[in-house]
Amino acid sequence: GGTKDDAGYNQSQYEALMALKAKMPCVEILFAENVPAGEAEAVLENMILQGAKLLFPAGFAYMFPALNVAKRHPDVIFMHPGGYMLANNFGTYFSNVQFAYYLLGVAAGLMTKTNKLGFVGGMPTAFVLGNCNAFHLGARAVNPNVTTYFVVTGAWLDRAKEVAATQALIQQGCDVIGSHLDSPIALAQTCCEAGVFFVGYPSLAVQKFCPEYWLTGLGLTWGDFFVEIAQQVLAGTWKPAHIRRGLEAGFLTLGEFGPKVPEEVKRVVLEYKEKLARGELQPFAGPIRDQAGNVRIPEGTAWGPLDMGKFDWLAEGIVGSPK
Amino acid sequence: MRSLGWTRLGWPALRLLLTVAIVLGVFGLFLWALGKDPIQAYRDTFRLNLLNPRGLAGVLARMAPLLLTALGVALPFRSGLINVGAEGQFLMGALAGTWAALNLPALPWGLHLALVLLAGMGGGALWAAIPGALRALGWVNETIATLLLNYLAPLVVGYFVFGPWRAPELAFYPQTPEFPASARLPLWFGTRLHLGFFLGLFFLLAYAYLVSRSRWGLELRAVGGNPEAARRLGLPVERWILAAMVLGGALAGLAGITEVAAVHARLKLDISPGYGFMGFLVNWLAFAHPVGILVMSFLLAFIASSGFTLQITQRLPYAAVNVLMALILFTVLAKPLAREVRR
Amino acid sequence: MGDTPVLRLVEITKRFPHVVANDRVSLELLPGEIHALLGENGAGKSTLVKIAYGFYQADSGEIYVHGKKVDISSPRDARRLGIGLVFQGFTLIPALTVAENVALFLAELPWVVRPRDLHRALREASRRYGLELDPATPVWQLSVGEQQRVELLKLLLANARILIFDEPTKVLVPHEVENLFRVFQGLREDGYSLIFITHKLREALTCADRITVMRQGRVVGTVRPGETSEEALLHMMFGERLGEVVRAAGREPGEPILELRGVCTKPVGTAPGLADVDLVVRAGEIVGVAGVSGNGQRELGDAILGLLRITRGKKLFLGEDATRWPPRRLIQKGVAFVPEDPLAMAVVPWFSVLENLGLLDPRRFSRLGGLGLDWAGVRAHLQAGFARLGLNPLPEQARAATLSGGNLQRLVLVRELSRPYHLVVGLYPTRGLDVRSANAVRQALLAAREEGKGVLLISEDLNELFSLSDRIVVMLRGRLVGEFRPEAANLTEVGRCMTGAGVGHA
Amino acid sequence: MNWFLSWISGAILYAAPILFPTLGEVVEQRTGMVNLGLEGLMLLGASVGFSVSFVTRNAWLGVLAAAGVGLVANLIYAGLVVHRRAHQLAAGLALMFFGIGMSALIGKPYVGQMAPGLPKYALAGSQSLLFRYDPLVYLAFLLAPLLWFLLFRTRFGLWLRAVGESPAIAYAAGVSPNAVRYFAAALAGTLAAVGGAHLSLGITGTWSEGMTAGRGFIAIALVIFSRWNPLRAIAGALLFGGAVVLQLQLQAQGVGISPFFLDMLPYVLTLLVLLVWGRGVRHVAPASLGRVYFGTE
Ligand SMILES: Nc1ncnc2c1ncn2[C@@H]1O[C@H](COP(=O)(O)OP(=O)(O)OP(=O)(O)O)[C@@H](O)[C@H]1O
Ligand SMILES: Nc1ncnc2c1ncn2[C@@H]1O[C@H](COP(=O)(O)OP(=O)(O)OP(=O)(O)O)[C@@H](O)[C@H]1O
Ligand SMILES: [Mg+2]
Ligand SMILES: [Mg+2]
Repeated sequence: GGTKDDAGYNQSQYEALMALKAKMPCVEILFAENVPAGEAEAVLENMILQGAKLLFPAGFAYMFPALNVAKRHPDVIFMHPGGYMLANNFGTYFSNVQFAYYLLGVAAGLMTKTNKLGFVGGMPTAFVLGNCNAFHLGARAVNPNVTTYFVVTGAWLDRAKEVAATQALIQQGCDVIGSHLDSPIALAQTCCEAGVFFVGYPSLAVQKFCPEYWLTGLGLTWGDFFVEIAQQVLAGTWKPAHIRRGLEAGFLTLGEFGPKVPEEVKRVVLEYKEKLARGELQPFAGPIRDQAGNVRIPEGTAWGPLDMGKFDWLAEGIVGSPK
Repeated sequence: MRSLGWTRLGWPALRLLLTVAIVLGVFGLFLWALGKDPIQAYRDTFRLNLLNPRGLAGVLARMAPLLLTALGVALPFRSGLINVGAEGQFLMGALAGTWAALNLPALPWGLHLALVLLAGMGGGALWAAIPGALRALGWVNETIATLLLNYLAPLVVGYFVFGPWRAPELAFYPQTPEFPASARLPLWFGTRLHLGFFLGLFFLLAYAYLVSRSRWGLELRAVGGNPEAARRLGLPVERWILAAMVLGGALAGLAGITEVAAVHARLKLDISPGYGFMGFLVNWLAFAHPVGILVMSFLLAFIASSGFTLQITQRLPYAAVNVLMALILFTVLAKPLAREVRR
Repeated sequence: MGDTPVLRLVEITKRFPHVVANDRVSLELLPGEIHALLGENGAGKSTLVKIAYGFYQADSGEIYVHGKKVDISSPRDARRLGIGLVFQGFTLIPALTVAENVALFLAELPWVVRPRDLHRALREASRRYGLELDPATPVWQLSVGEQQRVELLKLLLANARILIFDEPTKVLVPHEVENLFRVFQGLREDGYSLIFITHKLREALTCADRITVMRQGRVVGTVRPGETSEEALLHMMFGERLGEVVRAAGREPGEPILELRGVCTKPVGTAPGLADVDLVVRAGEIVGVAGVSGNGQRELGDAILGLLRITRGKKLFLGEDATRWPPRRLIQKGVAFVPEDPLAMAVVPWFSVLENLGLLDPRRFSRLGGLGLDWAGVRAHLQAGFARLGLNPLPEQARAATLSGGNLQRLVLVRELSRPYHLVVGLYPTRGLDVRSANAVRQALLAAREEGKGVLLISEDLNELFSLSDRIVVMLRGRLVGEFRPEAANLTEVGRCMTGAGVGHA
Repeated sequence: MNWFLSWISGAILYAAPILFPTLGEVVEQRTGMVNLGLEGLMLLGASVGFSVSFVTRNAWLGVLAAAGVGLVANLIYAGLVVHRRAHQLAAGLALMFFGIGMSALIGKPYVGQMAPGLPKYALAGSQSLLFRYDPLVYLAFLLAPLLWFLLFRTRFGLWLRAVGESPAIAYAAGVSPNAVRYFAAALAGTLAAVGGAHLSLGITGTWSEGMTAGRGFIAIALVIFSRWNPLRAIAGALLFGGAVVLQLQLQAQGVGISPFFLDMLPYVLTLLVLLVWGRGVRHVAPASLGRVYFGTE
């Protein structure tokens, strides 16, 4: 999607690649950034021309281009983050972000004074809606009076609009802001100015842009996963699969708490984290209703990691439009 | 402008070579200043994009939309109109074509595809008809109107892609459902080369013939060359203005739908990395001359492809390709125009 | 002051890509004189004065102002030296107001311009020189005469003492010309020195102290009005005596070809609409339309050609009601059109001769319903046309823009007159042409008359109208105000009718 | 009411970064030059401003540097158009590519960094967070009447407009059209770049590639909307800023209106304005706009 050091999504992928390089110096790494989805096929082809054998097309939008290329090059292996399709040489991986985002919601629910939370999304996609729902549900779990206000900017990266969106939420009275953007740097700085808390995602590097009002955050840390895959490919043991892992596998890291977070809040959040790790906590367990009051997840069922692409609704108590 | 004689082409060809040489030199210095190896960079670029069949196919695939958008600018240009709106027409063509691809009942392969392409042309044509009609009525200058419509088109596409046409199963990234197989352009030789390229060549030849040899072309050019005289000769000037815009829009729209039907197989927001604007530049560099359009669209397609090679082999930032493009344009623009071709 | 010339141009030479516009031209302007510069089109008059004004730079030659050698490399230099020029086409900016147009040319304008002060100063100045104007009006709303007043005011307020006018009378009606000359005399008495360019002998003879005649880029000589005659000046201008084109003796015209009955059109902008125009053109006659330009002649032509909507009245062509016919239909039925300035109105500059010819009736040579064009047919037609009109063929691949004005007009003649037609509409067809080319056009019109076609000739050259027309009608503000038979009328009568001073008779 | 105030407050803030390039382009187009490269100039300003502020730890130096670079970059455009008589639209697009590329290269090391931003000062009497702006916002709104004064009340402004209407006549009046155009281009380049720097240093405090997100093109639309008048440009910029903020505020209140429709508003209005004025009023656009001036020979 963007450049490699944006304190966000792309940086996390890049860092994982660099980790791969550090661990396996014999592997040559080709790298392209800032590729528009329409150009993805060309870039992937170009990399294959250079002899690439394992490709990480690191963007949601690259799934179909990558699948097309994969069809033409059965000998090259593709690992796509967040995709939902498989092929003989095409697998997917992603973190269970929505589940961990619930913890950020818990922190926010405990910290809010106005009982109004804000959430800024880039585009109203399923993962964004899922994160917002998780944020809201987590907050409601500890504070039933919470209302969450949801705003999308219409672009993954338009910093000026992100600032405007954050200001609109603050104006609305929100005092903790969550987000799902390519990189929420501008949002962090806006929160600092207004003296409003925020939670960080998808990279912990955002903390340094406003340490004071940083509550906590989630970082995508692919850990040793890239190395693992590379070894499988070299050894010929690689199999196509949907790989979904979370905090427990190091795919995600819960950030440190900010200076203004009371011990009590830290304790509760960590408690929830333990429960989540042990599998005792199901964030998307029914009954969950949408804004109109319709039951979307019935009593007795729970949505798992592979259902996260299905969100096209917002949970009861969220103000904003899922379209 | 009429004859394609070699004497007429000799000089431009030489000038083009000289320009390319200058630009490669300057850009080489630029690379060197960034601590890269220009020789190696150029070697990789040529090896991977010209000598390698797959690479070449990629360049040709990228050339397809450029050819068509350039023709979409060239046709109105010949009738004296500046169409800066190929970008918007491209998108609207893609939109209309997508409607046909997703909503027409099951049809045999060839028929469905033909209808989809026609719908794409229709979308571009309708979008271009707005500035065309405004201009023909003498209300609004077409340069301004086409420029403005460029900003509206992505918003209209965005509305459909995010709203009514959004594929439910693709909720994580807003786009339409996939085109049925019957609405997709064939790809050839296991490469990215697709029918759109040959459509582009076909329309280029048609353009070359019709504009210089047919009665329509004569009338069209007369309207552009001297509207007052054309009016006094009884040519339907307003109708030609509208027709030129509509035909140009149809070609740019065709570029949009071929790109979608061949490359993406679904409509989404970022289907054009500025093909409309590049088409404008191609036409401008070529002065609407068919051979020039062919050469220049190849050149720009090659540069765009090379950008990615450079990024991968030389660790050059993606943006460097824009600088290369700008250098070429600056060099060409710095050559003053002869008076007679100033329009 | 003595007799030192205020302005002396010595051996000025100026080349343009295809012509030597000024070839070692020398000219002296004495203090307090009115100097007329006379010469046919393209003689190099405008070029010379533009050099004096710094608009062009001479390739060689020297300029002296008040006896001192000066270097005029831009209009700014010229204005600093007190030289002012009113260009042939005006140099007013339509979008700006009168005040702004004048201010633009003021030598000392303060950095901050207060419109109110400026307007006041202007109103005073215009009253002083007898040039009434409203400073706040945008120039595009002014009439031609008013625009000229602005031009003059510009020079005077810029403190120019040497005033140069490039064809100031071209666009004026006679009484405005008289006024202008009166202003000239007044200025001369105030010590200004003036140069004015004209085509008209009579103007030079009545108004100037001295007359310099130019021909083909050179000065032929300088004379005083008292010591010369029209004949002598004509000889200087054209070199040889030109045979006048004269129509054969009158004969009975045939059937009506074109009839206008009470035709009206809507006025557009400052141009008048036609009001109740009744006109008949018969086979074998030339009807001349006289009038000061801008009195509806162009509208008359356009209404006949179907380019202007007729709001009331009827137009009959060969007895058929043609009121609503589009231009194309009229052309196909046999209307030919020979305009002024073919480059602007009749041909496409960067088309070849052949392509321009193919344009007249593209459908006729069209093949496959428009997919093709029968170029061989066009070529044959072209050659036949030149032969029929007795003209030398033009190179068929040459671009129109590279042809001289005369050759362009020949191309138009061939295109329009070498096919079946019944009526020729000439709209100032000889304007701006050299004498030889103009005569070719006149010959062609006469030939058309001999063949029994109808000819409508719109012209501002009264001599031309008198020598060619069977009848002359006069237009004033969109109306036909008089009809004359050349044999039974004289120039002054028609001229008075044109300016609304007298009433015409049949 | 509170809602309304915050809307106005936001509209003013978001109007500023487009008002800068719009004003510059008004002046540039008044001399007859259309510049499609504003987007590139804004990006250059945003990245240079941010980088210099990061290195020197002084935001004002950043703004200054941005202004200088914008000025120089637009002189490339002016050189091509004025000196080499290049096609304006093509030259503008070339400048756009140049700006996109160079800004990315220059800003590359500073992506994801923090640089000192511009200080904020409250508008008199404002206690809350509302109506607190950095000085560039005040500058933008101050510049509009200043430029109006320059264009319509000074000798130089008369020259500027005369060049835009007819370079030949301006030349005849002793004005050098080329010099005037270079000046206008320098001003337009400076202002566009300052607009970009306002985005990176005033509003977001960050740099990211392509962060202007099309505002350079919007500015061109606004020039037309404002009919080449700096005062009306304020209205245009506020309309645009207002639409952006309103859209987000409506969302935050749960009003489900497609953001795309609100985004269309400025363009549709501009087209309507063109339609209404284009038919009635004569001599609105500078007459020599987009034309090549070939000098006197
Ligand atoms: N800018 C130019 N470029 C090329 N040739 C020119 C230019 N200006 C004038 N000429 C040519 O120079 C010659 C003299 O032109 P000039 O305008 O001085 O004639 P003139 O005596 O003023 O004629 P007219 O009576 O028609 O105004 C003509 O042949 C004309 O075509
Ligand atoms: N004396 C004045 N004092 C204050 N404002 C003025 C004055 N004169 C004009 N204006 C305003 O300044 C702007 C520019 O003036 P001007 O009339 O030259 O512009 P214009 O492009 O002709 O537009 P308009 O359609 O308003 O005439 C306009 O908005 C006008 O309303
Ligand atoms: Mg002249
Ligand atoms: Mg006004």
